[in-house]
Amino acid sequence: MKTHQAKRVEIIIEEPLAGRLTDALIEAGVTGYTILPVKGGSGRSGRWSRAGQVSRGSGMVAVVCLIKPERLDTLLDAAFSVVEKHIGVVSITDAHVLRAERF
Amino acid sequence: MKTHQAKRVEIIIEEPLAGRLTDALIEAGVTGYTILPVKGGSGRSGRWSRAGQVSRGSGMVAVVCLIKPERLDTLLDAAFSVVEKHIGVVSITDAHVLRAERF
Amino acid sequence: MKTHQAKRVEIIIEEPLAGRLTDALIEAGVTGYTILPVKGGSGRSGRWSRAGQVSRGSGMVAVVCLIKPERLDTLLDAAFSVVEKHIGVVSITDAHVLRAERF
Amino acid sequence: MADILSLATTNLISPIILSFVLGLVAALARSDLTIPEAVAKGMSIYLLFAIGFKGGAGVATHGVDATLIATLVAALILSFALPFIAFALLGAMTRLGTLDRAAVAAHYGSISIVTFVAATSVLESQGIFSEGYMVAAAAVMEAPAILSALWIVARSGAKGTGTMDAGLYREILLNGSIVLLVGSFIIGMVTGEEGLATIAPFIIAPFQGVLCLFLLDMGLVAGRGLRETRGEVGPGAVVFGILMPLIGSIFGLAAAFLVGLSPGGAALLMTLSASASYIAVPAAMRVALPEAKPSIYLTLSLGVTFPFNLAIGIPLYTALATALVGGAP
Amino acid sequence: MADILSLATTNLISPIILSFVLGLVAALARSDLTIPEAVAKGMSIYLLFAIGFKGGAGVATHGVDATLIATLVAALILSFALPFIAFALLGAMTRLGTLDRAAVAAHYGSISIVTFVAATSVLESQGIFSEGYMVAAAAVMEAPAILSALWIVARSGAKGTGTMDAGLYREILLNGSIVLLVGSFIIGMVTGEEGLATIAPFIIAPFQGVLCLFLLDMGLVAGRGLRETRGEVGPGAVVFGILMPLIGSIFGLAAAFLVGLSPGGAALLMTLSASASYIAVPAAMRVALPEAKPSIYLTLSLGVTFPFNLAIGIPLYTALATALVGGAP
Amino acid sequence: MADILSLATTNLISPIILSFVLGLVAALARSDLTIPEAVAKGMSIYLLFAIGFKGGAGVATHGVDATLIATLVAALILSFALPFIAFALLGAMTRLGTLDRAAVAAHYGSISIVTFVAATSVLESQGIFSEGYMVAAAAVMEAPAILSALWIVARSGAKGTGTMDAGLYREILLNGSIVLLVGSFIIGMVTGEEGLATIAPFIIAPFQGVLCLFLLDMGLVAGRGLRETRGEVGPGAVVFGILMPLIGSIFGLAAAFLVGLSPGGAALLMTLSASASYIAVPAAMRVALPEAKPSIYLTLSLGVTFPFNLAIGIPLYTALATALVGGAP
Ligand SMILES: Nc1ncnc2c1ncn2[C@@H]1O[C@H](COP(=O)(O)O)[C@@H](O)[C@H]1O
Ligand SMILES: Nc1ncnc2c1ncn2[C@@H]1O[C@H](COP(=O)(O)O)[C@@H](O)[C@H]1O
Ligand SMILES: Nc1ncnc2c1ncn2[C@@H]1O[C@H](COP(=O)(O)O)[C@@H](O)[C@H]1O
Ligand code: NA
Ligand code: NA
Ligand code: NA
Repeated sequence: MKTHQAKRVEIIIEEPLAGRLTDALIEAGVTGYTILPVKGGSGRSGRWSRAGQVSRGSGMVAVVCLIKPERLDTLLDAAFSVVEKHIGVVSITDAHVLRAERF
Repeated sequence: MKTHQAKRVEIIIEEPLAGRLTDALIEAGVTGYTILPVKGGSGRSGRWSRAGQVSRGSGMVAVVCLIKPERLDTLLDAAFSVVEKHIGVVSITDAHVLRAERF
Repeated sequence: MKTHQAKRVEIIIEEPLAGRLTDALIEAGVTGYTILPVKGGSGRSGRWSRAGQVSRGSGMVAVVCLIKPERLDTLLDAAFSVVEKHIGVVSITDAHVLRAERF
Repeated sequence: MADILSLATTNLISPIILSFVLGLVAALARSDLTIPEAVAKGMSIYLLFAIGFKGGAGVATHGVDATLIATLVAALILSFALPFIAFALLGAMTRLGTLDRAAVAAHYGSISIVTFVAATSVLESQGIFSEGYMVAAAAVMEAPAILSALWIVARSGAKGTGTMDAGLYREILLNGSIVLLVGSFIIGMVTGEEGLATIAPFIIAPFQGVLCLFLLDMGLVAGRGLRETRGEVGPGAVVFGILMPLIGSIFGLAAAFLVGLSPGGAALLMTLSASASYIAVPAAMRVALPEAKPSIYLTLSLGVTFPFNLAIGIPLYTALATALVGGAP
Repeated sequence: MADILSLATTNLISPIILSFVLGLVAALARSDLTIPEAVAKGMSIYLLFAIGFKGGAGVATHGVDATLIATLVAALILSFALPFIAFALLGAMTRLGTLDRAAVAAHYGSISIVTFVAATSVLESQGIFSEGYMVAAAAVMEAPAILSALWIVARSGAKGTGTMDAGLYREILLNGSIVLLVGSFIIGMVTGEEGLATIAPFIIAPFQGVLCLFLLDMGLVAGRGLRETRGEVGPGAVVFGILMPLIGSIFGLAAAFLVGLSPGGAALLMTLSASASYIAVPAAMRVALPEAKPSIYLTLSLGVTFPFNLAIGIPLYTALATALVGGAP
Repeated sequence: MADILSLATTNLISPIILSFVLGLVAALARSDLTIPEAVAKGMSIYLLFAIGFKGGAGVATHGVDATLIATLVAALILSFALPFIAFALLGAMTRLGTLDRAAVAAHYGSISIVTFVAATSVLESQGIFSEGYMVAAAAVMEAPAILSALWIVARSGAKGTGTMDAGLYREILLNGSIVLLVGSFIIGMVTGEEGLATIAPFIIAPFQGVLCLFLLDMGLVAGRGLRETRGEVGPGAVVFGILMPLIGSIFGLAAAFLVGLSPGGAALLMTLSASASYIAVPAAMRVALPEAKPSIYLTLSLGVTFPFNLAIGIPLYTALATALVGGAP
């Protein structure tokens, strides 16, 4: 089956900022993204878990975005502008996709 | 630690079709898969979120499948037959796995 | 935007063991990880789903860990010591990250 | 007429309706108020279980009416027939393609259980009797409309007829809400008054309150849906979303008349015919008619017809049924 | 005997049992009906909190019986001892390996709190008194069986003895359901009748109804489990799943007799001894005996013994206890 | 004084407080007891809806007092003003940086709705009247403190002033809990006694019980938070977490006096002033002051001030208010 080069960008970011991040992604010309829930984690700012939490304040989500390789830099700039001062992790992986016209 | 080449296939697909997809994967000889929940996303068919939803109709899941590289084509054919007319995104990444006998 | 080489390790493991795994990771010098919920899956030990489950006994989680490439082996050893006799899948992907100082 | 208006007004300022409005307004104002998916599903399971059980216990108390079978047959026919009317009407009133028209038609032939629940609440608050087995009629009406819609598509020869596989039939017929409704109806029938007494503090006392929170959630979901729908639903379609329930309700009224239902039963059959699915049918459409646009059928069903029925339809149907379907309960 | 039968029949057509049957049937018919995990967990927290609190308030009202300590000690011994019987029985009746037998044995030494809850409901509906501190006995019986099973494995020298680390001891003893049960028991004891009065509309009135939905969920989970188990559980094991609770209940009866429990208390101790864990022990087994197959112990506990106890065991134990353990409460 | 002590003691052994303690102890002992996020959120939605509705229905019954507007204005001023006091106090008592001090100050100017709910429960249990519109005062006090804190930061010229964009204003003002509280308050006011009667079995009868489980969850979250905080909160900050509510409550008392609230209303305004946010403000801080450390403000708000208010503050404020704010209701 024919596949096409793409980049898979995964941004783990605080939930209260997710809306700002996705708005920035859309503005940067991203055609789609998917948000996965996160149960908990650990980093320099300590360990956390969503269990029993009522506030949106504590907790993160994972935003996954598949894009054409040539759009990567625009996306990263957009993402970085939001993530910069905030807690968050951005990773990029080489990927292949079916149906390239979608990305 | 010794690792083995593998492919990581991630299929983001509408929840009502997840059962058909995994049946097709199993039929195609896949030995295992994992289904992750999805909170929301955006694509050509607009933005959506699972928040407050009662119907299984709206919403997607992510199916992650690790396989031996030589099985990739069979898997993609199987996945494509289900995803084809439907909303869904298929991506493939090169990966390494521990305990190759499992895949 | 400048990115840095990293490894993305994804460990799908039974929930009752997640605490032991993350303790082992921290001990192995990992600076952070993120835990994603899992809805269901299938493997050699059959098909399962979290739907309606009360017990923590059945069900898995996905632990995602981004690390500097040179730390991979220590991490895999730590992970393997926990996963060894248990149900679980470990995969490694080449990745790039922003803000390398975090990993 | 004055009666209908006063009924409508009382209805409009009920906690139930106002909760829906609150959700709608919050979503349109882009508040971050949300009810977790699991809680929303939990509430819908509660409502289905409670309404099914109460219906069954009602049948156990009042005995199985001679009209039970006739009502179920009428319900079956209504659900099969209404999609054809809806499909034709959409052809006349909108420019939607065959697939979208068929998908919308399936929704209007099927039913919305929460609209039904709201109607039973209105009847109860007015002390109007209704047959317990109307719950069974609701269950019967969930699925047939889907088959009619798929038949319409197959006949039209439209491409993309989806995969009408055996799995889909099972999914449609053994869909969670049908199974829960029918199951709890049978449990209510078997355990009767005595069973009801055991769990009444759970399924009767807090029912109205749970319904409020559930409608708050539906308002939120409907409001978010309306915000995301950017002009895909034209004015013709919106008018359809109001006209079709009225037409449906007339067919429901006629059927109730033929079958010999009580005024309350007639009001419920009108409500069922007038309501449009938003749980079971959308999921079936994603599998069977994937090319049909969810933004169209969900907006019409949840954003137009549901609030119309809630605010105006139910009091109207109740008033018509009690006025026209004479006779003491 | 006629008594037992009539009791069993009344029991069989209670909303609780029928809800379990509904779930089982729905799952076996492959309906997509599911209760969200969060809702199921929420219900189990509610049930544990309510049953613990009521037990504690009962103790506050009736005073601490002289038999309290004796009962807890008896419970402890039962939980430690029953796994040995179960392990031996499995050796005689099945071809399961050491690890699987030990894991199953741990489940049968421990208890199923929802079986206990169902038994208290039956007692209440029949107006039979039972000691409030039976809840504490339930909590006491959760963990010791696990230690017995691990000891059996260690002694047998089977490989894969898992990691019996310090963490595991803490996990077993401070497991959520034990902590919640004991904690709410103490709160109930401290706040007494007055505290109970404040929250009775929450923990007493809707209790039976929540139990119905919880059993619906257990039916769904059990049914799905049975469907996935492809013949790993042979007929010998199934017979064990029915024989073992009977044996356990006899030990429970003897202990109740020795300790001097009321008939109701005896019925509950029999039920505890007869029931098999499906929440705490499975999680512990995944850590301590990872090579033991969940499909075996879960199928037996949830798919065989739980429904057996629910439908036949509880009325049987109640009838035996009231017949044999004479004396006014 | 003896009065306060006896009140405090009764309060301390209420199911509500003990549930919180149970959660705290379970978390500190590292039990795996957890309440699912969705269930916790569902309970908080229930509490907000119920308290708002009851407040609104109370206003509908007792009529709109002349003091309503004055109370809301007083609440507004308190919420704007208290952060300045908190900020100065933190400067004197701790070595925290500007950003952390400002973030903490925002929490103490805002309110904790569950503390408010607990206070209304205490008042109700003692038969003390309070104005229904105190709920509206609570809603009014949620947001202004955030603006004060951001203004303090902006003035101080501290780097990292975050993105105080238009989106943030909307998020703060249309934050889910404010919208739900105000919305249900209005629904309660519009539907009045009659509306309340319909849903009382849902929002009144089980209220105390749900509050227990919610406080159990808060205890768990607070306990886990305390465990993760490794010494970032020094003794000075802890003392602040006890002193600040006392200071806040005095301002609240003065305002209640000026406005002419009833003793019960005064106790509630004191409680609001004394309480610290842990839902709305933390989320806003993550966006607006990302460099401020959550471990500091969450530990103080949830781990120190919340339990202090629950155990000691509320009975104290109630005793003071009833002693000092004379006059029959
Ligand atoms: N190396 C990492 N790999 C995966 N997730 C991470 C990593 N570092 C941080 N995270 C996630 O990002 C959150 C915040 O990280 P931090 O800013 O380091 O406290 C953590 O709680 C994790 O969920
Ligand atoms: N480029 C993408 N990257 C990640 N997820 C995507 C992407 N495009 C679409 N999706 C996901 O697939 C869903 C349907 O996409 P679409 O068919 O384009 O509307 C979206 O709502 C997203 O959850
Ligand atoms: N090849 C695979 N790809 C993705 N997930 C897998 C794979 N194999 C197993 N898993 C996950 O690991 C769980 C246990 O696998 P197993 O030990 O093979 O039964 C499965 O239920 C899946 O969630
Ligand atoms: Na209809
Ligand atoms: Na047992
Ligand atoms: Na305050």
